[in-house]
Amino acid sequence: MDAHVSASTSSPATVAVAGEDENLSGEAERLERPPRRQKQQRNNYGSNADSPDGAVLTVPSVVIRDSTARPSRLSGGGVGGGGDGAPGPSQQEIEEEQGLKYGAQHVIKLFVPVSLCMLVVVATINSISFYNSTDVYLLYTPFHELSPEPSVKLWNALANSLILMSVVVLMTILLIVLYKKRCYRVIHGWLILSSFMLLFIFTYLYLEELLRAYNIPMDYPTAVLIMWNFGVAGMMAIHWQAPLRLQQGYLIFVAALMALVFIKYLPEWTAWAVLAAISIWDLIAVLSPRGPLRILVETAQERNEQIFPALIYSSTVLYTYMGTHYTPEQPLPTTTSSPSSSNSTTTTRATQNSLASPDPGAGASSSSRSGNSRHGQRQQENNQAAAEGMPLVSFKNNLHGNAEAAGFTQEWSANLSDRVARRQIEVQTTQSGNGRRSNEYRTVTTPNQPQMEAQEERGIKLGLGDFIFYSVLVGKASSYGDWTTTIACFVAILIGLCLTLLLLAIWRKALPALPISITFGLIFCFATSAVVKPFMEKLSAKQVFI
Amino acid sequence: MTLPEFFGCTLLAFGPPFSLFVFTIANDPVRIIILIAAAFFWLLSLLLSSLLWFAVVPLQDVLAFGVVFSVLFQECFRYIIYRILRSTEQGLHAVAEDTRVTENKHILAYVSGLGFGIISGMFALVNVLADMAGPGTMGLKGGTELFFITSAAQALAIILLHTFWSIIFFNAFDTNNYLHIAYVMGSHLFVSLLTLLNADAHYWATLLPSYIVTVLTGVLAFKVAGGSARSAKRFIMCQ
Amino acid sequence: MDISKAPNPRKLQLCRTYLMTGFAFLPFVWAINVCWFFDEAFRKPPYPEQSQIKRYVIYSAIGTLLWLIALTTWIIIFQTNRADWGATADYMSFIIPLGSP
Amino acid sequence: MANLKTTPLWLLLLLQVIIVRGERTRDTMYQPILGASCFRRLNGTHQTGCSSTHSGSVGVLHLINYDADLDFLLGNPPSPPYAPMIPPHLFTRSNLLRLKEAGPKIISAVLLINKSEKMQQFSHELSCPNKYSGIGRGGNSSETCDESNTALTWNPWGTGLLHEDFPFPIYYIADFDEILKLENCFTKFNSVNFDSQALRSLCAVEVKAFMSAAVNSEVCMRRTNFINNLGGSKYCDPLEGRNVYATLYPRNSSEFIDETKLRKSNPAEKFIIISCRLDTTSMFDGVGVGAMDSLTGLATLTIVAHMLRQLLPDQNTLPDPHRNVLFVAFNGESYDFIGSQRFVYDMENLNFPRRSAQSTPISFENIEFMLDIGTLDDIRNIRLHTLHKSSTVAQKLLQQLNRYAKSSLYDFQLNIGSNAGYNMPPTSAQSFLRRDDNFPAFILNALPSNKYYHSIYDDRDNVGFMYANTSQDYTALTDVSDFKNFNANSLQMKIRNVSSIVAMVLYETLTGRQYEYKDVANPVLSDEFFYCFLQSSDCPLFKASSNPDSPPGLPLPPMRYISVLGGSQESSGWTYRMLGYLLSQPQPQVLKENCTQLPLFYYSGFNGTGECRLTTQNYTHALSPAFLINNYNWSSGQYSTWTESTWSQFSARIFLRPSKMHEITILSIGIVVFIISFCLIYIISSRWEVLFDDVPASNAAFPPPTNC
Repeated sequence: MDAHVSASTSSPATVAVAGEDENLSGEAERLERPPRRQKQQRNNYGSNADSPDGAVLTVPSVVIRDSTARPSRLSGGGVGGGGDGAPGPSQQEIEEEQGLKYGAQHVIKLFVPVSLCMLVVVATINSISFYNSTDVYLLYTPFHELSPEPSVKLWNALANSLILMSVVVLMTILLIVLYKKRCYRVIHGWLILSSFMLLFIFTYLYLEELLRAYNIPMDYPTAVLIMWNFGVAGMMAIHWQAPLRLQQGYLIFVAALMALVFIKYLPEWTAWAVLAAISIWDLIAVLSPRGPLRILVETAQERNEQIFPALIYSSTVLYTYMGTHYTPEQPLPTTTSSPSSSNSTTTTRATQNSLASPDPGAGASSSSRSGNSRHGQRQQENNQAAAEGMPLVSFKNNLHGNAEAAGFTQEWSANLSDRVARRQIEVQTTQSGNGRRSNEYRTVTTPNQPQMEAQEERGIKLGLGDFIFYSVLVGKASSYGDWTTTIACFVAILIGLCLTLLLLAIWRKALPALPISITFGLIFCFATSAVVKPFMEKLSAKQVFI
Repeated sequence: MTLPEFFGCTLLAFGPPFSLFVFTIANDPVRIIILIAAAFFWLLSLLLSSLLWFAVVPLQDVLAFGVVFSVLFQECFRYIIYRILRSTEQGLHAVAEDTRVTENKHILAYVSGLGFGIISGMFALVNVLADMAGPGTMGLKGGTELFFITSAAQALAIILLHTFWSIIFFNAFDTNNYLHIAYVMGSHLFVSLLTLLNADAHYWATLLPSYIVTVLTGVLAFKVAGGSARSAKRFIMCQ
Repeated sequence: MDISKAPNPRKLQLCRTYLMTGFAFLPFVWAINVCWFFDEAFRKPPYPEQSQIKRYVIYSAIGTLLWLIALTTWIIIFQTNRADWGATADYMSFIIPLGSP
Repeated sequence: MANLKTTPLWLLLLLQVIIVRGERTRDTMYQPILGASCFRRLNGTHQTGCSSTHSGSVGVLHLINYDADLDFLLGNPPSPPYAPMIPPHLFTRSNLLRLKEAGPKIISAVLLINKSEKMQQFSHELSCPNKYSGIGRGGNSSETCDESNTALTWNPWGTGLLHEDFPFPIYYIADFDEILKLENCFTKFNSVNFDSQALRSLCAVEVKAFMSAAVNSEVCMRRTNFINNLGGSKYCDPLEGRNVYATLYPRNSSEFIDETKLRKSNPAEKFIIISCRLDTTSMFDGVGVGAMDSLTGLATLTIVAHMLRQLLPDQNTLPDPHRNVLFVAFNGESYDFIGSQRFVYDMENLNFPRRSAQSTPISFENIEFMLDIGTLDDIRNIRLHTLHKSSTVAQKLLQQLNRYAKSSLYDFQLNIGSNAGYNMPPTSAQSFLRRDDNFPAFILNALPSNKYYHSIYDDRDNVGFMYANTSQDYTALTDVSDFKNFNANSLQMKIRNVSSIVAMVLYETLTGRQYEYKDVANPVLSDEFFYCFLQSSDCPLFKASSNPDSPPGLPLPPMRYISVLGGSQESSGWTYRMLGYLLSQPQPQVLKENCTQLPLFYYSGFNGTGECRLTTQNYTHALSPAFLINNYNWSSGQYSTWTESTWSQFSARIFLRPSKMHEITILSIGIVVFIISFCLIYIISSRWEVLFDDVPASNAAFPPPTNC
């Protein structure tokens, strides 16, 4: 058992890399280009069929994605330049607001799965007593806190958490090395093995304890069939292709299982110590200039790679949107002939000019810089990141729960066309029913609509690390049998998550996700169970409402 | 197992807030976030008040003391969240999916009020509900079997009251209407202190007045939010 | 992934793979297949691969149904006769209930 | 960072320190009831005892004062299920079977309340204890006695409820305060008006005593031994304990441990077995000291051993220096002679004593005869039971016994009757006779007069024991005329007499000379003995017979139910020490620090100043051979197959059970409120701009948020 547990604890640690958003599969993207044409023909958009493809093909060449290019662009735009003095800041604001807006949306898109995960854990803790009592211990926690002395327990907990943390750190470094050395097979094998373990062994354990808790008889053929189906479908969903909802469901369940394992096998104080320690490690690993996770993600971006699909939760927002380039040979009339109110065409032109101008410079700068392939990739990266138009929430994570937002920062330091892009995204999203918008917004970029194509699905990704440790916190809190504590922890963690995302939007620099939430969670957990609980119990016993 | 009791009380206390949430909050991420933020602030206020209660050992059995101060703390935090929301209005206006959130100031008030109400209702009731799921009911050592249903009803009243109070309160600060502020504080104090009577099972003495207050506050909030008898009539007439 | 945006051959291939996988005693995979490709098979405007997909989906549906029936009958049989079967039932059991024969 | 890391821990410290003041609502809803529960035992073919449902059995309290109250419950009661509170005198077989027939729908639990005023008898053992495991009463009948003929049964008052299976838990409440709680709750809520009970909330009790095992030992052992998944679960354990044996003289026939060689007994050795039974049992967990049904026998054995130790000279001076006396206290005899069956089994396989004892095994050839001390309910009519009238040993023994019993010198004024034939009392000797009915086994057994055989009421009142607490020396014999101011027919004196007689007979048998001293057993010893076993293990005798450094016993009588592996083996442990102390020879020359290896043992002794003694006592394993033999036929009845089910907890609590109407009202209120609010709010939210008409016009135009 220990062996399994150890393996599985280490394994999600390997999900350090969180690449750019097309994590689901690169091939998916490649395969999706043809249908664009098809679709377009079906929808017979105003623009001709080839331009989008050409567009996509020219994506690499469109490399002016540096904020450095911005003044040139401003000067470049003739009419647009004049018009740009005012729009500049306004666009600045727009950018802000889009960031926050999608922030808002995606905060919710994170809230739901996180809450679900917590729900599973709390329900299990309260219904299956097996997960409530620690009798077997992990390999990593040699001190079992058996003495009644608080001081002894304290140093036991600290020692345990130190050991555990060092294991985690080692795993991370090992992963970095593997990744630098491009041993993808090893890493993938690792991931598959660990998810296999979770999906089969721990699910088996879970099923057994569930049935035992309710004293339900079951025969082996049925049990084996259930396990086999559940496990294989899970492997397919996580490592291959399956409906998104299914994949999300599996990931949530796996995270919940993992959290339950921690709750079950960590001694009481150690669990709290580990929570504290891990959030600190989180800070270090992300914020320190040579933090391992930062290194990881940076390499990932240099290589322009997708992350490992396993154990990264991705909630998908559908953006019908394509790259933000504008091919000069494309005749303007197509846009003017686009279905839009005539009064908006002026603004349209302005935007188009402002859009049209950079591209030559772009080509130049790209050719000039073509030598530096690394940089080129990076910028292409930016471009893609921009294309995702999903900046704020696309921060990533590994099991240590490191909110990694390198990609995000780049996206945010991206330049005007990104913003225009985002404005377009926004328009599109509003049309695709994600929200209601007033008409004046729509007019601005109507002309670009024809060019906007369904690209592959984009979404926020949150490493299961957060899920797991949030759930551990809440589960631990609920294991004391007091619901007010549980609720307090829950609210505190969600608020922490909100704050993290907010700071992410404001500071535009990589921030870890755990520290704020976990700190809030811990403070509220202990404060509630120590101070608030007696008060509330006194009140509710006397039926006094405040 | 008196699960029926459990579900009955749960639906009674949290059914209306739930439907409010479903129909008015759930579609707008910004509102959800504001709701949770409000809940968080209420938690802070509760934490402070219970710290006070905890610190002042001699008065720990005098609940009135704790109640009064927690009411004050809650109103303080209501004010704080008011300031915060108003100061971030610009941002919100930009962020909001659905601009009514900002253009109709009452929605902010309503959402945060609901947040206050739901969390306070939960804190007051959730442990009682958990105990309700057992095989027994109240009344073995004192206490009547009305305990649960009355608790649930009271909780519902409190949840609604918090919502109304926030609407009135926010608007009052917008329009410097100190009367309304006083009313909010007063009614909150009144209701909370009134529930002290529950200890002696004077349920009608507490429930009736607090529901009357709820209705009054509701009407006031309705007016404040721009409703009027005429509009109500139009509404009912379905025009 | 979002199936609606995958190219048709891809869809067909996926659907087929799911069907084939299902034969390894994996009715759940069949069920997924049905739910996943139902719209593709029956709701979408026709396209060349659709007939194939439709057939696969129907096969999967039948398979799922058969498995469901078989499993439920087996479970009913087992639960009703567990006490009578004695030792064999015990050796077959994943969870033997406490306090009952 | 560092302090941020440690803050939660300090907060946790704070949390540990704080005693939570506020009480949860459930504390006011529930009130725990302390008591002892009946539990489930299984044998090769049946399950006996009782079990609650998995989540605990809930029943409305109903006090039973007369049989009429039962009729009320069993007629058609207003709001079943009920939990009748039954006083002992109504806890009869007929009543219990009626309740059982009513089924768990009507009767979900039974509370036995300790109001024993009207109680005449209370024994739930079979009227023929260990009915099927004896030699049978001759002919082809396998039963030890004839239940139809109460004159010939060994427990005429037995109802046999101990061997019934009940679908509901039975909970015994001894403490009067707890009983008062129950009765107050009943009178306050239930007994107001029985007809309108269905409309009221009633005082109900929830008993949790869920038993894991089911069907019979075979099934539950199979399930226990079959690991069918990761965490194998335990269903039942075999009843298991330790026999205590000790020899009068240390044996000097040691053997070298050589696993390869077959063990051989030493034919020269001759043993006289004096045996009795160590354990008792009752229906409820942890209650029942078995004062009369088994403790008198153990007392006699102990005192006989002590007296012989005091009387007899060195073994070499005996006419036959190879003769020795083997005292054995068998454990688990209440459950088909577990201890003696195992003893016999070991002897057959030359496995007694075990190799680890490093002495030659004892075989049946070594045994001269066996004197088994059964139940001594009534000292005045003890009888010596033999299987064959013609047994000369028996006649000699009887004649000797009576000589001393009637001797004017001691004036015991007893008469030991005799009884030959197959109708033997249910004692350990049965196991020996069952193997070979020519085995010279004789049973000292009184006519059954114990109305509380194997029950919770077989306590010191039943034997009329009063602790004199004369802190006099009990280690020395006393003159026959010295009563130590005990009443002549007090328990202590009775035991003194009977044990003196037995000891004298053994003295004569061993030395060949009549016993004509005036020294007899010391009544103080029996006084101390009964105090230890009936009232408190923290007693002078146990103190004296344990190591000075070892902690004192609990202020409770030792548990004398055999229980299972890992269960409390208190009684065997104390008996082991006590026999060892009373049978051992002091070794003044050995220093304390050298006195660590058995057979040397360091006792604190009578006056607490430690002394080193050469001991002879030891344990043997009392686990039925049925659990050793591979694929043993469980229904064969050859060996005891008793197992005890495992359980997670025993608990009972009273509370108010709401009436159906109350529940339904609340539920419907909730549902109605919810639905109304749901619709109302939907309408409002869909047409809210109508309601609030003076919102800015720009907004009024907007469509409302639709729930997607």
